[in-house]
Amino acid sequence: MATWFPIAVIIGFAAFVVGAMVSANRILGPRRPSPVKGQAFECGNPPSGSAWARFSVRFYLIAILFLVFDVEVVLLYPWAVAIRRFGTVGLVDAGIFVAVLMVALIYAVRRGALDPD
Amino acid sequence: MVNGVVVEFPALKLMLLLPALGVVFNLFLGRRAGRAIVNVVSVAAVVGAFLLALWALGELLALPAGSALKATLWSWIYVGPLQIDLGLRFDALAAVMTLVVSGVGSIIHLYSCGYMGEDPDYARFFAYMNLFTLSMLVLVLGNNLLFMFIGWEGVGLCSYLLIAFWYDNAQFAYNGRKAFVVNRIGDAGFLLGIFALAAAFASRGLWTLDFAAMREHISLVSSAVATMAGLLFFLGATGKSAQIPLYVWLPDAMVGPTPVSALIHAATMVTAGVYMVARLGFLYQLTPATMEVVAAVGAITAFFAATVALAQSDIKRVLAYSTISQIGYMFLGAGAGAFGAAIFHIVTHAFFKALLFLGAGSVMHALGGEQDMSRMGGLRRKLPVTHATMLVATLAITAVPGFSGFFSKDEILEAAYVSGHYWLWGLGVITAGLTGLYMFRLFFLTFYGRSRVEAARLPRLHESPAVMTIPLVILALLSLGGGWIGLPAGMLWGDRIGEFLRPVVGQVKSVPGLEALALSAVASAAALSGLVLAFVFYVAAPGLPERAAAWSGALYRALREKYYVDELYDFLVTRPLFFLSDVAFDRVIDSYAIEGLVDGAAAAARGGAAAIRRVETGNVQHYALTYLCGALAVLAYCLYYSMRHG
Amino acid sequence: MISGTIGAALDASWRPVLAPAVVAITAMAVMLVGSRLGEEDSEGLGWLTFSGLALAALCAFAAVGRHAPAFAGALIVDDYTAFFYCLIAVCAAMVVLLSLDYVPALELPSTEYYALLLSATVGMMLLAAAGDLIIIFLGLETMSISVYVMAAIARRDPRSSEAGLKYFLLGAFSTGFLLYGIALLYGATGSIKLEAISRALQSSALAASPLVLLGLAMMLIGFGFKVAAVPFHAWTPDAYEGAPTPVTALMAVGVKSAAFAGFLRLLLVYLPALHAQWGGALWVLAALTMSVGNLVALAQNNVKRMLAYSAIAHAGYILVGMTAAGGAAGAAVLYYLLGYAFANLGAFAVLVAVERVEQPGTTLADLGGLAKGQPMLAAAMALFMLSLMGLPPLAGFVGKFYVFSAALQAGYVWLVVLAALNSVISTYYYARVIVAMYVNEGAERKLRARRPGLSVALAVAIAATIIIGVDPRPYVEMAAGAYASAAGIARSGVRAAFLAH
Amino acid sequence: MTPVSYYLVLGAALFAIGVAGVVIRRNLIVIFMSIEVMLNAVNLTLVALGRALGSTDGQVMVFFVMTVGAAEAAVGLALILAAFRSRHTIKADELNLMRW
Repeated sequence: MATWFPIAVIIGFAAFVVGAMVSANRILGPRRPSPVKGQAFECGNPPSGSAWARFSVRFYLIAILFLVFDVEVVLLYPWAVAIRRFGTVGLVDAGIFVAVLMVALIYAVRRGALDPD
Repeated sequence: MVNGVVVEFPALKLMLLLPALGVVFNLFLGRRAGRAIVNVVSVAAVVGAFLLALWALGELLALPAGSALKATLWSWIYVGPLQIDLGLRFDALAAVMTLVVSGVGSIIHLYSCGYMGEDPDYARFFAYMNLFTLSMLVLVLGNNLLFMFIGWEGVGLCSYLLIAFWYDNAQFAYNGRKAFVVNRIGDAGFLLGIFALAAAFASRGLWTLDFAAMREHISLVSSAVATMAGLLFFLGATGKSAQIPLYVWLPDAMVGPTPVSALIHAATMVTAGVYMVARLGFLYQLTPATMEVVAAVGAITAFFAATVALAQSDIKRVLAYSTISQIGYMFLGAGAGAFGAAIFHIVTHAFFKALLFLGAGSVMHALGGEQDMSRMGGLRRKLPVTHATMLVATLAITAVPGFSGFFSKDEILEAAYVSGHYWLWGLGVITAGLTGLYMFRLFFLTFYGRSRVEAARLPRLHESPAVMTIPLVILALLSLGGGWIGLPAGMLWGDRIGEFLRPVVGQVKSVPGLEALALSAVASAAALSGLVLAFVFYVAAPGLPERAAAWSGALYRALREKYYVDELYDFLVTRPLFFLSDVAFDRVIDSYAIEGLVDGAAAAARGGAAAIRRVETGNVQHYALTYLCGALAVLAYCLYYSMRHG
Repeated sequence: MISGTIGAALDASWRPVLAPAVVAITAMAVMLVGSRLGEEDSEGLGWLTFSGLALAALCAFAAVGRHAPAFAGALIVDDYTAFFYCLIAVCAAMVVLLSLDYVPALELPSTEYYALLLSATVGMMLLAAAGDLIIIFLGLETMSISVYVMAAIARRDPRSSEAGLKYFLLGAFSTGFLLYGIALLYGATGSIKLEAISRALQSSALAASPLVLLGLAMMLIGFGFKVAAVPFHAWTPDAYEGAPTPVTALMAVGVKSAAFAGFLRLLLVYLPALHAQWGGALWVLAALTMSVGNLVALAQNNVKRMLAYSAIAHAGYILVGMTAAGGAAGAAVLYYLLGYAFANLGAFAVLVAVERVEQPGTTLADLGGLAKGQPMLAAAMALFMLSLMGLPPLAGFVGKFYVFSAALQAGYVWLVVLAALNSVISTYYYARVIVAMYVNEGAERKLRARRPGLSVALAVAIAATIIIGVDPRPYVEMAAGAYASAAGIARSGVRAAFLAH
Repeated sequence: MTPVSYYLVLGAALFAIGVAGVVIRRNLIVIFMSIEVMLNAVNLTLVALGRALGSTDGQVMVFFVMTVGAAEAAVGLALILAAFRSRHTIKADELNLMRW
């Protein structure tokens, strides 16, 4: 236990220093906000445009599709673990599940969600 | 109780079917069929119902006293062991009402053919009128409370639609709202009364809402429940029959077409409350206290409405208040135990009040829709038939001996006196005097004196066509002779209608002949003095009313403004309800209160435009916060529960 | 050999889910066909959807007459399930009829629209058949997620996307509560099967445990959102107003029926042991829901928004029935839902017919003079309003009568008095619609040419509203039978409590 | 071994944080993330309870919650995107076309 004590002291001291510096800044520093100070820092240039840069919606679409299909596959893991216990019926059931996912995939492809630009 | 028999009589169904067919035809084919065919179909439907009613009456009279005819449409609702059939029952009480509804209804339908002669929307009008007749027949023929309630709601709906027929929007927005709110309060009373009565019977193992069965087993109901149920039903009756405190809608209803006022707001629907009380007479007789309430409300309403009628200048409004007053008489009779007399007064009142309205309609028709009596006068030569028939009606409502109103009103007042309600009897007698005064005021202002008709309208003044005057004449004959079916007991053929109704509504005590004569004499004297006073005021010395009004000052103003009751109700009931809806729930709770919670009291206090801008809702987070508050409340409840019971 | 096994498996386990399976397969078919066809043939897709739903309604009868758990208790198959399968399929089919000319008129993406409609229907059916907590959750979410998107599907109308987003945010929020309730209930009783939970709660010690209470409360909150009970109702008006009208109809009728199906089964059938706990909370919810719904509805000028508050108020009446609990109440609620569904579908059908393409959303002023220009439409709308108002002898009145009598029999006198007063208030705003149509003047309006589908939907709604009310006996028997089957009590048991013999 | 109640308390705290986030934060994306926090709080609770009870039902449930959560995320982000496109804002309090 004793060996841990210095470390605790150091952690405590570090926390104190950080806390003191942050709060000293708050207490001592003058705060006169102005629009210029509020601007985003762009290496001295006036910032132009919104911080909300426009990405192509395609990125978003593919990300969403990935997310959904990825997570659906989660449901196959428990089945895979117990595959022998479920036998044929389980195989059929899993086949149906995958078939349903396939329908979604076909739909996505036909709608052009996966087309490269 | 007299032992009658109950006989199956399927033609009763036909009585409902005819107006129903009329509704369907007028609603869907009416416009294509053209005016003539619509007129024939709608009148024929009601006349057919009337003929069927006569046939049924013949059958009924052939059976021993206390019998009834019945027919079952189908079984409707089952709750527990409770089975409710849509069944019809034609006993003496229903017979009288059916004849009045279909008989007077036929005459008014006929009159409407002339009155609505120029209206482009005639098919819709007659569809509503037939629907009304149908509902009214259901109301009086229904053999159980729930079926009666169907009719009750149906007549209310038709009344609403027909009042609205000629409204312009702004007026409707206000008056329609009032009529509706007031009537629904009454309906809630009726419905709760049904629940109370059904529950009371059910708790004693009897599952029924059938009138005959309830009547037979009424002793199962404790007097406390009977009082409560009786008062609830009476609340319903005050709504439909325009009694204190729910009378305010009736005068406003007068903007509807005049035949509507005659049929619905004079002859039939507004008397439904009296019919209901008479039908449930067995319930009311259990509890003297309820009877006292009925009698007192009736007498006070009669007096109150008569005083208001004195100062109105709109001809239809005078008639509306007079209707309220006359129905007050009916409730006085019912409260005094004389249900038969109340029903008798319904009959005679249907005759003379329908006539008065139709006569007023004829005057308005001649004057291009003028309703203000200060712009009438001297019309007796231009409108001879209207004048003569109106005179009969006015004499009848004033209860001049020999006219129909005399016999029925006399019976009511006698019953009030005999049952020991001396104060109410006194009030009734005074009201009889007031009745003479305000009715002859109306009559003289309209037909006598200097003509105050606008010059532009004079050349076109004409008597109404025959299709309108013939109904007037028929009704005048009925107003003249209709009372003779209920002569005082022992005179000539005696009280025929009373005897006919007795097995259903029960017997009342009567007084020895001489005393009865004295009572009649007092009432008649009061009525006649009202008549004479009106003559002095409005014919002999026309300057007098002005001076009297000036002299009485505030009282006159109060009368003219109907004691400011409308304003009071608006302030007390209608506005708070809408304020609650509009402001409290919608704006404040949904936004303001939550806004305050979110941003603290400071934001709320900022006031002014900023506050209004900030009091925006539709903010999804406010919704989430409402949700959270609800969730916390439910959790708190569960915590509380587990602490109490855990 | 293999085919035999599969055949047996099909017979044993597929029969109960035949109806939702048919709907799901139709959904996939719509996705495949629709993505191939493009947008021109939206009506063909509509009829494909319709026939799938009609087939599903027929398949619902495959579940009648048995009371058996299926898929190891995940689903329960009985008359109750069949009743709701059928009701939901019919509602969805009616919504398709409303959509047939609405979807092309608003240029909604028809493939997605119909596919989502079908997947929402699958969710509703699963919710009605749910036998364990997982299926409750899955059914609810399948339904909800589909409806979120449907509400927002009119991309050109900013109100539509706002409606969808609001509905989604609050819906997901409430899902959190429901799920937490599920977790707690599972933790307390050690099972996710409703049957087992019900058995475990027979012991009074467990029934009083705070974990159970908290779980119950959270589930009340979650379901309270779905049935739009006050104070969990705030999303309703916005979502109803902004969504395309047929979607609003689906929300008001399908979502609500399904949510009540699950809620009713959970509370009345499986948690009657906790009635002392949830009865009080439900009492307050019912009272609040009726009163707020009706009062706020008074001030609405937008008809869809008014119908939203009306739907809240009706949820209140149904909650009155649920508060009463017991066989009579269960049957009454089922009957009520039946009458409510058709009157509402009809009302929305009229709105669809009246709505203008360029400016969706109908105010009372827009209905002005409808009686002159379109007497049939106006008469139909009046009929639906009268039924919702509870005017005898229409379905709405009989339903209220049953629900209120059940509550009275259970001794909830004051709640019934409040309900009666509320139905008095409600007449006012329904009457305003009638007045607007019959009394007020309105500019002559050119309506879209009405396709036969919408007329059929209207005719069905009219007929159902009248027939179910005028001759309620067969439908009441159906409702009583369905509830009895779910509650596992002898059919005659509920009959005795409810029906005369 | 850590007692199950620790996990339950942690789950409850996370849930509360999520709820607070939904009510307080104005950015729609953050609101949505808060909802995800709520769901994951429940997941934690479910896993802990499942382990404590020795049944797999809890874990199975978590699988479903995750998949449904993913679907919800997809739909939610799409809806936020759609709203942003038509209104150019992702502030919750600026979505107020419909009210009263």
